[in-house]
Amino acid sequence: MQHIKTISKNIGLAPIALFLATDQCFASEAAKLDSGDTAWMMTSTLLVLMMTIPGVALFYSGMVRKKNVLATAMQSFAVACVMSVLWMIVGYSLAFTDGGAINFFVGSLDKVFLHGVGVNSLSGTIPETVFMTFQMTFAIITPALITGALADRIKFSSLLLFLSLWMLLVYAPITHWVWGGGFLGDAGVLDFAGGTVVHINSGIAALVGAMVLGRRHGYGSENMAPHNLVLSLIGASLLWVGWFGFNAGSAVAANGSAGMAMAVTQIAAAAAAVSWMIIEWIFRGKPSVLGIISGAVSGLVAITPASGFVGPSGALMIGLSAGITCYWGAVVLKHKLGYDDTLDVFGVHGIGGITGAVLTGVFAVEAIGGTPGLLEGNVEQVLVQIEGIVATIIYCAIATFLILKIIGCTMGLRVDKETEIGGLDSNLHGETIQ
Amino acid sequence: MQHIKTISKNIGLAPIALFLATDQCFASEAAKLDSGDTAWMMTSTLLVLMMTIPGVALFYSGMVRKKNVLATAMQSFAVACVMSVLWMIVGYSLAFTDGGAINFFVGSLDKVFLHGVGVNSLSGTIPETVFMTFQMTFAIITPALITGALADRIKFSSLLLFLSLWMLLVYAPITHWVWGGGFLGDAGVLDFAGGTVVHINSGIAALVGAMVLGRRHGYGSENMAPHNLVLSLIGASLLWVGWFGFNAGSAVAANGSAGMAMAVTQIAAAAAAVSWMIIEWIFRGKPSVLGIISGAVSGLVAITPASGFVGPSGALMIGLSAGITCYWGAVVLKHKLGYDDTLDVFGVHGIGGITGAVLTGVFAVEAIGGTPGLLEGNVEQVLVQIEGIVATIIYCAIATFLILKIIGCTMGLRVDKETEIGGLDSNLHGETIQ
Amino acid sequence: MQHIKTISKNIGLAPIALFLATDQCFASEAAKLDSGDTAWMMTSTLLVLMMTIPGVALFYSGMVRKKNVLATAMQSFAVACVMSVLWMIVGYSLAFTDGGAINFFVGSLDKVFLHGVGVNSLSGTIPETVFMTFQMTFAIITPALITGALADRIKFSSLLLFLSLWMLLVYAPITHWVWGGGFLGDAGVLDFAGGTVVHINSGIAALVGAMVLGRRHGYGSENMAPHNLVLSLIGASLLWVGWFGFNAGSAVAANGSAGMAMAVTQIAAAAAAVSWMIIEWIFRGKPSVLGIISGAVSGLVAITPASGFVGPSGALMIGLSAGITCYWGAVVLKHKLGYDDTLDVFGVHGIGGITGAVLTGVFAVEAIGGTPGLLEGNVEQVLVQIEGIVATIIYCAIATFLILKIIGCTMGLRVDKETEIGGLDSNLHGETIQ
Amino acid sequence: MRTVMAIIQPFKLEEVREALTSLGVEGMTVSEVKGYGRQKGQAEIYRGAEYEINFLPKLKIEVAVNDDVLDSVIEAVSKSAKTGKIGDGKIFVQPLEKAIRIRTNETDSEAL
Amino acid sequence: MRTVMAIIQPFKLEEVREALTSLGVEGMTVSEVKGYGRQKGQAEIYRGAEYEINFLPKLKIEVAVNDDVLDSVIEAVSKSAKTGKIGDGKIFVQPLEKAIRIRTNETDSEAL
Amino acid sequence: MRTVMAIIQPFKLEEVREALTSLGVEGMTVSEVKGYGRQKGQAEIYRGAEYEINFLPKLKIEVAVNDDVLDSVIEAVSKSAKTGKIGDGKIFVQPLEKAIRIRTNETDSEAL
Ligand SMILES: Nc1ncnc2c1ncn2[C@@H]1O[C@H](COP(=O)(O)OP(=O)(O)O)[C@@H](O)[C@H]1O
Ligand SMILES: Nc1ncnc2c1ncn2[C@@H]1O[C@H](COP(=O)(O)OP(=O)(O)O)[C@@H](O)[C@H]1O
Ligand SMILES: Nc1ncnc2c1ncn2[C@@H]1O[C@H](COP(=O)(O)OP(=O)(O)O)[C@@H](O)[C@H]1O
Repeated sequence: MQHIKTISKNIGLAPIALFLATDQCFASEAAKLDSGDTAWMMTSTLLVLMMTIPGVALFYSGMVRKKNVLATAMQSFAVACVMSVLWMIVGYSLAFTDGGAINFFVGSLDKVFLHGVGVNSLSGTIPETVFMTFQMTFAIITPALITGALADRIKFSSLLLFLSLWMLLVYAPITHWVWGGGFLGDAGVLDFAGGTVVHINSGIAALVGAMVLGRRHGYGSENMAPHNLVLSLIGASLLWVGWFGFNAGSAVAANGSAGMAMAVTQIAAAAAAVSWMIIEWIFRGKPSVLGIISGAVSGLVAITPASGFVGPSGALMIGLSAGITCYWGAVVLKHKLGYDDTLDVFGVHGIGGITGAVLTGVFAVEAIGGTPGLLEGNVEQVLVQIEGIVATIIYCAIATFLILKIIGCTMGLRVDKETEIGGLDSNLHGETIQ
Repeated sequence: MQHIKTISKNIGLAPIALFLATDQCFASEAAKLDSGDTAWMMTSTLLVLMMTIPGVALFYSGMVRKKNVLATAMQSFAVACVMSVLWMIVGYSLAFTDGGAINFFVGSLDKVFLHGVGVNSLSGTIPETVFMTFQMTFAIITPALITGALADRIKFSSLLLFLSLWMLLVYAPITHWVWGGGFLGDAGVLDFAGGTVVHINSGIAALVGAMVLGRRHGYGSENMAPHNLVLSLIGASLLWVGWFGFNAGSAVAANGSAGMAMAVTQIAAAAAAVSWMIIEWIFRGKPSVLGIISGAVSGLVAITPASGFVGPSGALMIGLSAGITCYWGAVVLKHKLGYDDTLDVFGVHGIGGITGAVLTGVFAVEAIGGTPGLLEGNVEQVLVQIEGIVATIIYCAIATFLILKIIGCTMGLRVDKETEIGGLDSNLHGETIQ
Repeated sequence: MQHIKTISKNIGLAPIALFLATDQCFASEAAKLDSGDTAWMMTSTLLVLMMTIPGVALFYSGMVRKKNVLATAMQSFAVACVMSVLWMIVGYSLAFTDGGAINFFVGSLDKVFLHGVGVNSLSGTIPETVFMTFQMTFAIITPALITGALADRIKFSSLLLFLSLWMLLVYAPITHWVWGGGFLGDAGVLDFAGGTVVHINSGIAALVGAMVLGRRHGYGSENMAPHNLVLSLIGASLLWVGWFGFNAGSAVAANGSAGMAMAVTQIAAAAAAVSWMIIEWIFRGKPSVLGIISGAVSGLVAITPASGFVGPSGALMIGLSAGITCYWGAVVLKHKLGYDDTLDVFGVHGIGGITGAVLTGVFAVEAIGGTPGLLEGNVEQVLVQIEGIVATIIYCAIATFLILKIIGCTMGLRVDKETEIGGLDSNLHGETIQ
Repeated sequence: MRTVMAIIQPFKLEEVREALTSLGVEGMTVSEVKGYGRQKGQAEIYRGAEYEINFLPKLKIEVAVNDDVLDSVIEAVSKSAKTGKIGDGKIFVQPLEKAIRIRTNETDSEAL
Repeated sequence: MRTVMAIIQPFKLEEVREALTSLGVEGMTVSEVKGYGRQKGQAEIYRGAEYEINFLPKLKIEVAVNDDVLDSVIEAVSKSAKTGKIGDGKIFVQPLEKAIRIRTNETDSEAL
Repeated sequence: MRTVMAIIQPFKLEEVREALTSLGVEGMTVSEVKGYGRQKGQAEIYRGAEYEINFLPKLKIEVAVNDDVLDSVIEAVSKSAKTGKIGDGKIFVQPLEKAIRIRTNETDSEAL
């Protein structure tokens, strides 16, 4: 997604916001469709969709108890459907058009209902339809990730309303900040594929959500161990496989940058899985499936912002670190602070996203992504990265809190106790698994 | 698959039937391999295979009772294997060669055993081997879809024989009619990716099959609710993801047309899922997993013929409509008419296919696919679409009925009552799930 | 992977080992990135990763008893992580650099930690990062396959150590022999995608492992039937779908050779599944899910070395043969010889790999892959193929045996009896499925 | 009072339940069990090896009844569960000393 | 000695277990069962057709006890399992003639 | 007649079944249960939190027998199920008043 940068570098164009707004008016030299890039970006798009359905749906539903399996899977699936419609209607326009006077913050309504996105509109070397759909899949997975923190107790109707508002009021603006022409992109924040936009964002929303919602009944005393980690392992595997679309797809081309993004993604994921496994082996006495898959996802999260900027060795370090910080987030920090983040969305995506955003500033290699990092003497980049983190945390936390409180006061957020104990599957959806 | 049209438009060639028959004889200017198109079409091919195994296999086997899970999954898998072999031997030749005097109806035997399909044969800008395999995956999924109507009671041997004959005698000719140079393509029927060829066709065959076979024991009194909808949700998700290969792959290139097909596919699927969910929420009181995934598939079915011809707003309307008509087909119509279409193949693929075929004629946009629809003043297109629907229904219904009756009279169609009650898994395959 | 050959043919370059070693020093005419080839190779890379996670993980974990499900899935997942790290650190360098004086046997340490693999390094027409990651996925799946023979009784720690050593000491050298500039490639052994390197290699290691480890408690008396073949069917399907990346990806381009590899892969897999199903129907009385999926994998294994060299009819013959030989391997031979190869890794991958390697020499078509086979009068090719088989078997068997014995004498290989009877899931990983 | 415990073929449950409710029996408890007896399962063949299936799936029904309806309950179960083939199952009658309805603390015949 | 068999709501297990252990009962055996009774399940609607759910998930607890604690055990179960809503379940008491601890061959009250 | 109900370790089933058949006992019914007793499960650790596992998987075997073989049945079960470790389980003997074979209506000892 760092194509603002890459495109700028290659063809000297103004930020993509402007670019997109004008690409239908004149056929610039640069704007020629490349079938290889298009093939890769269509593939990347469907990979990122696969990350949510069935990826996140399985990753999460395998971790809950048997009475909430279908409800949990349904949340991801329904979120995918609702966000697609909203993105087509207004989300894409808010994130990826020029907002004029308020462009530092959000785009305009110029492309509501995809107005003007035609069969020949290009976005760089690929059809704009593909770019729009690729971005749609990001607007799907980010809210879908949040559901993990609210699992086992949120009302389905409230969840859909919450995440719809959240996508439009939190996700779309922050995307605009970083990739759509807004102030964080201008400030030079490096976020190749969404460490800030997707992971810190969803992680913070998850933390706020878990705290506003309160703990599950029986939390701390009842055994709430995952009912079937085979499902979660399938989910984690599809997340991993799909993440190549996420990261290498964010090059918006099938080129050397995409190739390096793919390699570092693989290395970081594997390294984080190994480091989590080892720590768990030491402290818990046994390596677990839950542990190794959580580790892999941690590595994938942490390499996300870095994937176009670092090399293999940086990726190895980022991965090893993320396995440790996220283990600490999910296993130590959570118990210390006492909130009930059901499936550790904050522990993995929040902590992992922050780890990755900071380390991108440390390990960035000029020869790879055009920007040097701390290790190459560019101290400032780390500060810019922290600026991006802090801005996102503040805005996301406040906005999420307000949306949840408003819904909580009107239609309510939690199911009643009997529904929670009896299980969401039969009570909310009238279905159970056998 | 509307590549006849697209290719014609781009390079002014005669229909592909002729094109394919001659492409090895002279190297035309146009016939140059494009690596990007080839990359996308190989990807599309494996995606459509993935739609059947494990897609349809899971979608269906999650919906049956625990005693028939393996048998149901096995049906899709075995169909995939048998159809591949038959397609290679004779199916491809029947569908995609020039049939001479009977070309309006079916092709010839010129390419049996893929005779003449060499490593350098091209089909447009891609290797003919890829085009042949891409088409093979369509010849796999269409019969596999039919199995859903016959589930829980058909003999495995009879099923394989029935679908083998059906693929050669019904699917191959109808494919030829629309894409191979036959009379429906000539008549101007719009079917980008197989609304008629795949979905109406399989839906009608399913309806006939369900009626010939009769209802399951206990139908209407016993609770036959799905045993594990997580499997079906994985299946539906993989169908969705794979459908980009189906629809955007039918552009037979990685271009703007493919990109638009991808975008409208995503929009229609999501819209149909949302509309089914809302209706069910209203009428049943609870939104279900079975409902939302059925809705998504309905939207995918309905956008199939339209995917190269309509824009985002048309896709939104087609999706919303399909969610409603297919809900009606699966939930209302079936009970009114009293047939036992086990997994609602007719309700979703038949009704959805008809909805999509008609609405393609309504929402087609000239600027996108070259043909205007009703909304752009081309009243006639709707009539042409209906011609395609009616021809398919009549031929498919009669031929399917005859094949089934002949098998029924000779080797029998249904398992005996004890096998049906005891379950197909242990009785037909000697295996059970724990 | 026969890109040595293909590239040589196209651009007249020396073997890729040399090519890779120098491609950063001068920009040769030929060394231009092709976006379509790159798109396809990135797709292929993630497909081959998907073959292991979740492919092999599910294929295997569905076949074991309920008490060992998670442990089995975890083995594949952990192997994927550990091998990735090792490949990045040293494996790639050992396999794909010029080893100087010992180049016939193994490469050098020139590229440890991927030293020198930059964002602009090319390997043919694709980034070297992509080639390296593609090869990494082969170095993942090969050890992962071996786990199937050791399932239900090996210690997790010993397994990881064994496979780490095995990958570095057995897999990397043999890969170098065939594709990295070593003696088997020089001798003219045809192995397009890894019939020898991956399948014979893992099959022999599996056989040795099963014999060194000894039989499971209760083997032969207790019913050890698969607990849930739906998982295995998903796994087999994803293996099949991913195998297009494996075979057509081994063309290292999106071209006619890749297209033909795709077609023959599909045909052979389907044919082998059908032939296994028929034999089982005859001898066991019922066709089983376990049978048909084993058959499909057999066909995929056997076509692997042949996929760039044979045509559709050759593929049909190879598939039909592999279904028979592997059935015999898994069902007859194993019982005769009495070893306990838990999930028939030798029966399917060993026997299937040998079948394929020999038949490649029989059915190779000069017009397709540049080398004629026995049927075209080239008797010698079969002998060359057998040379490759024998060399691999001897080296792999001895080295595997030694590694296992050393581990067995130091840290031990098997869990204790109580752990084995109680199940690996709870005892080794502290988790169970419900 | 007596406890009637019946081991039946799984697919007979609905018939047995209907036979019992038509007698006015308003409660029963059912569990899934595995039965070993004269009826032998089909041998399972897996990868060429054959395994005897000794334990077959059955349902166990437990009904607490008053002594006056005991005989008619036995007869009802017996008739409705019968197929005449080996493996139909058994009915066992055991003494029951006390029954309590948890919700109301009613005891004995009022609790049934 | 007596066998106390209680059919309870699944989510009451922990409370019942605690009530029993606080009485000094150190062992019990629990099984998952389906109960038919006055409590009716929500009708399940599937593809527009409605099915009555007759059998609801319950747990069966079996505890072998000495006669001297029988009454307090009954009371403990009864109190801890009660919600006051239909479907709370039943307690059945049956005679127990002999109990043996397999490990030690201890019998009767020493075996409990 | 008596009903012998034994709670055993799951992996002992085959041994117990063989011991019983060698006595001529031709039928039995087995269910999966969870046992609470002196034997404690390993604590499960999940995401850093530790949970005690109170209920462990056991099998319950029910065999209806004639009084003359009662003692040998008890002994057979007791011997074959023993490992000598905590958690081996219990044997409970209850009176059985009547037994009926559904298929034939044979009663009592003929029904066993
Ligand atoms: N002595 C017994 N004690 C307990 N259960 C028994 C006994 N004998 C048979 N059963 C149960 O009854 C079922 C049916 O018995 P079986 O001998 O197979 O057929 P039938 O009842 O027709 O003689 C068995 O599967 C088992 O569950
Ligand atoms: N006569 C009976 N014999 C055996 N079990 C019974 C009997 N009556 C009820 N039960 C069990 O008790 C449970 C609760 O009974 P129900 O009538 O629903 O509510 P309540 O106990 O509040 O009257 C039932 O689900 C069933 O498992
Ligand atoms: N009083 C009891 N009533 C019913 N079942 C019991 C009782 N005590 C023990 N059990 C069953 O016996 C099993 C073994 O008991 P436990 O105390 O763990 O070991 P041991 O039998 O060696 O003393 C328990 O898991 C439980 O199922």
